Amino acid sequence: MKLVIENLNGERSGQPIFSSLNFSLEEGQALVVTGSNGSGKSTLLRVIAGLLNASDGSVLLIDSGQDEGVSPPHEYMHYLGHQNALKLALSVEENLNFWQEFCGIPLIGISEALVKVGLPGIEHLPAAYLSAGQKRRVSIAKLLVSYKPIWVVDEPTSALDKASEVLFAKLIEEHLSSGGMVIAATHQSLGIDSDNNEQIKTLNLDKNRLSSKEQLVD
Amino acid sequence: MKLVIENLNGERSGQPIFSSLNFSLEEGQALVVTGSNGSGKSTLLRVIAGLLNASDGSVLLIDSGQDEGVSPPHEYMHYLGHQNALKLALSVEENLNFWQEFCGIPLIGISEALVKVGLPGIEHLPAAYLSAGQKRRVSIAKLLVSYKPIWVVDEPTSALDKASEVLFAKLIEEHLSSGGMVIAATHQSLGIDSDNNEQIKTLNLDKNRLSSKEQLVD
Amino acid sequence: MTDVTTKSVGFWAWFWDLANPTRFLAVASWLIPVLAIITVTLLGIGLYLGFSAPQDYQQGATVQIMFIHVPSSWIAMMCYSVMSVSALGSLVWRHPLADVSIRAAAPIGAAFTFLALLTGSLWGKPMWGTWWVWDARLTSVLILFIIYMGLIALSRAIEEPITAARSLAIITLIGFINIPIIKFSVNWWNTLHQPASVSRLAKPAMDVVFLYPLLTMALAYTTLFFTLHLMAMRNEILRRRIRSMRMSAARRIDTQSASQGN
Amino acid sequence: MFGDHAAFIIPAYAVSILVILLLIIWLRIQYSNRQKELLILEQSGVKRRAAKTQGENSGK
Amino acid sequence: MMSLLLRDMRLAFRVGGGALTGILFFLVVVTIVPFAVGPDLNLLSKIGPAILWIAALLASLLGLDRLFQQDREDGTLDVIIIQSHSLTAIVFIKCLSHWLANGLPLILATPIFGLFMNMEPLAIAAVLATLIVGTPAITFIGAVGAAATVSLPRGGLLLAVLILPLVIPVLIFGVSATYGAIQDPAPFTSPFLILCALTLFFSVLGPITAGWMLAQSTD
Amino acid sequence: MMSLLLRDMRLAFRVGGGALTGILFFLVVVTIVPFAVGPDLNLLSKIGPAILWIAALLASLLGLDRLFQQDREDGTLDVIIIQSHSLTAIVFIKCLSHWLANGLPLILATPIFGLFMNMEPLAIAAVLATLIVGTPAITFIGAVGAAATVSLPRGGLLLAVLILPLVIPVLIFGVSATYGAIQDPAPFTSPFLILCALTLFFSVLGPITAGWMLAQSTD
Ligand code: HEM
Ligand SMILES: Nc1ncnc2c1ncn2[C@@H]1O[C@H](COP(=O)(O)OP(=O)(O)OP(=O)(O)O)[C@@H](O)[C@H]1O
Ligand SMILES: Nc1ncnc2c1ncn2[C@@H]1O[C@H](COP(=O)(O)OP(=O)(O)OP(=O)(O)O)[C@@H](O)[C@H]1O
Ligand SMILES: [Mg+2]
Ligand SMILES: [Mg+2]
Repeated sequence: MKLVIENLNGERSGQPIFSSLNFSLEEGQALVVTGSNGSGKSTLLRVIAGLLNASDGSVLLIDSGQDEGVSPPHEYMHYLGHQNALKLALSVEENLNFWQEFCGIPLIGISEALVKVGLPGIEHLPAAYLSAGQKRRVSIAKLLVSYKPIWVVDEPTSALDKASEVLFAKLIEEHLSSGGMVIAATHQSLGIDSDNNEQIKTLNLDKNRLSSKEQLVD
Repeated sequence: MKLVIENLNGERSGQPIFSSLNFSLEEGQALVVTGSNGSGKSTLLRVIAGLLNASDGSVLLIDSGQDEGVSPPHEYMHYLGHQNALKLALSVEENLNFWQEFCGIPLIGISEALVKVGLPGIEHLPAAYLSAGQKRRVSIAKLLVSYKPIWVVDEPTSALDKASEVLFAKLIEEHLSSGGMVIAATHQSLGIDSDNNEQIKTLNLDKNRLSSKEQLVD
Repeated sequence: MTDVTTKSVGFWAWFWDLANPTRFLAVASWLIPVLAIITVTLLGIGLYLGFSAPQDYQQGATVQIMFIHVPSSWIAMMCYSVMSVSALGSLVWRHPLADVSIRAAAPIGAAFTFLALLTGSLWGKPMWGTWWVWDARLTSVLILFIIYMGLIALSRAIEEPITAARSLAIITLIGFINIPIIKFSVNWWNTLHQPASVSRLAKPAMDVVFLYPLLTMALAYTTLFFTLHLMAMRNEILRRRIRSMRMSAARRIDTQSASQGN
Repeated sequence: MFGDHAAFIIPAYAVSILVILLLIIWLRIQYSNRQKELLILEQSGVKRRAAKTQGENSGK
Repeated sequence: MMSLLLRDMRLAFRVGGGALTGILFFLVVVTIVPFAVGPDLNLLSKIGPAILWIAALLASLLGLDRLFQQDREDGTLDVIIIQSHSLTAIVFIKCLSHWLANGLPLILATPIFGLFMNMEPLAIAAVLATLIVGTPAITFIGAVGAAATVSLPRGGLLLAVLILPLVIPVLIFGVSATYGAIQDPAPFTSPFLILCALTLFFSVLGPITAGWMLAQSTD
Repeated sequence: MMSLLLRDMRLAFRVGGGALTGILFFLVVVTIVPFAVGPDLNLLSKIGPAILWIAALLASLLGLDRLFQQDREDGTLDVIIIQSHSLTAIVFIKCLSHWLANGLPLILATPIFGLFMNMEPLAIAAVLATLIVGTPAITFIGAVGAAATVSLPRGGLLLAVLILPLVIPVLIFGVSATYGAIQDPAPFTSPFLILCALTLFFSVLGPITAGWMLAQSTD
């Protein structure tokens, strides 16, 4: 599987935000999008996830062996935005259960996922009772309970403490090493660059061009 | 002016979160509250701001010269929580204007404040059109447009880029040097420890005890 | 004089002691069976007396409905009074059992109000020729029912016990104005419904063949109410205990994992 | 026994008994559910707070 | 899909917005009418069907504007849009669960309210039938308004303006079918059939339009 | 305080659909009732005042549940609570702006609807007067319900149920003052004065209670 982005242009209410982006991600590769506030990270992620229309260009997901893109690519993605997409009135378990069933392809159990994000045993708490960082961690657990090859995550580590950041970096590495792809917008480093250098590309939107430690398919 | 916190205990729906906190802040001093997710930082800040009842203990603001506490202390505070308290349907200017008038004691003009947070010229945009970090910066501008001696800020730098973090650190220093006080909960350093060492106390809630680089009133 | 005060101090001390849930559960565990036995006995006597009563010359056999209609109506009002006193206790004295009491009583009160409405309607059809009229007594009981349901919905909707307690107590107190309206509506407005004929202290305007079974049934319903209320309070206390155990479990694990992480 | 009013008296008694019985059953079921949950919690090693005397449902 | 239905219904029943309160609200409206028009049983039984229809309309409109808004505010809508093949189906399911949780319990309680209004059994049956057939149309129409509100940050006013001309025909045919069943000269079958047709029509058109608007709404 | 009033009104006209939704709902009710009661103009003008009062009552309840909720969700309520001496004053101002934006336009539209209902000029004037005096009371009472349900995602219906026992007296006196003005034996002045008294009473008690509850609601 391969995600190919060709000549992508994004705009917000008529204003061009980024233009002519070209890159591609193979299985096991990650793209880290950086840039100052308002540089268009979230806009790019939303265009890739199909939540905003590109003003030009295309996002293609190409299955190995096939020639044409799978359509629509966003059905193969998990999207985690600035919001957590949790219902505060429901318990943590009910929330995760819903997302597991709704997204299909269940992967691991709810309690197992909660252990992985460092919150074992909170299944029965209503989501309203969690602290900001705990909520964020539950919404990360959402990515784990059902399988999608591509994770599109927008500042996933906001509100997380140091220990959880490390946990999350490990989760991303696991996902990559199992053949997934990750596109992350972030202000902090994700804490994985050093280990897995080859596979991490970075895109700085302030310069609106692609720079990476390895050569890119362009 | 002096903020004295004596034997403060906080709870969430019957569960004790922290107990017997004692510290005091003089003019020009700041308290940085750290701790892992769910350790009770937000709870502490909300108790100090009078949004939650303490289960025991007291928060006193003592005016220089006087003996008794000014009451209620929270009228001397700006509170910036996890939420931005902006109305998305109104423009940035309308939002800030409202807060300036509502809080009283106007300090600097709206456009001046926006320059200070690095967003000059966005007065007329509806708040809905801002990126996550830009919204946060507007809500920081809220602290600047009217004067309150004490700032109680909960993860103020979440969603901010590196440059804005530096800007914000400068704003805090200015506020401190003009005799204000700051209580901040944060996972990252605020970027001011090194410069202004003596005046910054830290409180790690994971250990639920006060540790500081200078000796504390206890 | 002194005797009385020490006694009442003793009572208050005991009453506050009940605030300890463990103590309350212990008391409830023997009080509930005792009350249940008394209730069954009284119900047996009341039903026997009731069914052996002669037919009323005016109302015929439908007077039988009175033996369940009037007690249900009384309990419906008494239950609300209990809740209002509890609401005061919660707001003024902050007695911890008071919130529990309000929340536990609401469904029971709703059930008895429903029975009052239903038996009243079943009595009204033969007596007045219609199931329902919009007279003051009937309407105010209907409003009582709505208030009960509203309180139930509110207490279910707010999960957090402390916030829920405040709202519940206030709204309960607001709704209390309805109780005197129910009680005195028949005197204030000229309506179809029967004015008080039992509770006129000096001389009840009712024959003893009807009065005795009615009073016995009323007593039985009262003990029934308290039995049910105690059971419901016990459930509510356990529910809160479980809730706080779950929360502390979550927190404990959380702090553990945090300290491991560091 | 009830004359021509049986159609009203019998439903009145029947529904009263039914509602009260349902109430009792509902309370019993709640009770045993709570007991079961407590048992599970205690088996999984959760203990109640030491400060039992203050009461976990204190109205503060 | 099923999971969405279940979750929405669970939310409706959990937070006190659902069945119970819908019925209660109905009861409130029915209770205050005699206070206003007076306890004249004849008059009440005459305007009864209209009151019941208005109360049902109101109860189904209340809360409808938040059909998508809450999901949007907490980020759920984004994920739902990404994960699903067809937004039309999503809207349809959401309407269905809204109707099941808010409309249906209320309709099932109509007979009791009919007794309060001193209505004939026939009139009660007629109201019941027309409500069951008619109220889904209101939900489907409302969904379009709700989607419009979500997509336009300043579209609140639009909701009402948009759906009003569509809702009024439903109401008119509903009420006139009811009276057709009771009063002799007026026909029952034809307005009732038109009502069915309206519901079918909007159950297709509503979700398609609303789904399309939702897809445009993300920003 | 003034700034809060202005901001709330601005928001109401900008996003809320406040003003217009109320009027539109009013319009729906007034359109439907003639269908229900048939072309009997006499009956229509007889129940006209009652219908207008019910419609106004329901319309003023429409958006009331969101009085504090939105402010709570975006964090505004926290800051408002911290910054203000008196929550009572805050609640009062918020009620006032809600009434100005939602209640008043609707009342000003009454004369037109009165004509639809075939009402006499005198009756229309009476409805107008009693509505102006009476509807603020409903808003103030509703504020208590809104504060009680502030943390509930869909408090709307519940709100209406909770405040019912307080709203009914307002309705009773409002309607009876109106009929007092039209029909001869019935008095106008005394129910009208009681209505004024109710409004004054609730304009004090409502904000105090609601303010107290809001202060308790933060978590
Ligand atoms: C749905 C209809 C009815 C409702 C909601 C209703 C409600 C009540 C209430 C609340 C009471 C207690 C009042 C008090 O203690 O002051 C009561 C008492 C009573 N009701 Fe009804 N009632 C209804 C129909 C009827 C009918 C049809 C009859 C008989 C013709 C009836 C006969 C009585 C009698 C005899 C009492 C006892 C009065 C006394 O001695 O204090 N009720 N009812
Ligand atoms: N509204 C609430 N009701 C009940 N319990 C809560 C509530 N909010 C938080 N808690 C609990 O209180 C504890 C402290 O939460 P708090 O929000 O103060 O943490 P925090 O230090 O701010 O964490 P974070 O870094 O994630 O923001 C947590 O264990 C949380 O589960
Ligand atoms: N809903 C919107 N409507 C119109 N313009 C918008 C909208 N959201 C964002 N913008 C504008 O688009 C630009 C890019 O915003 P975007 O949210 O993509 O930034 P970002 O890189 O994610 O910033 P941050 O780091 O603050 O999250 C910004 O200049 C912003 O003003
Ligand atoms: Mg962003
Ligand atoms: Mg926090």
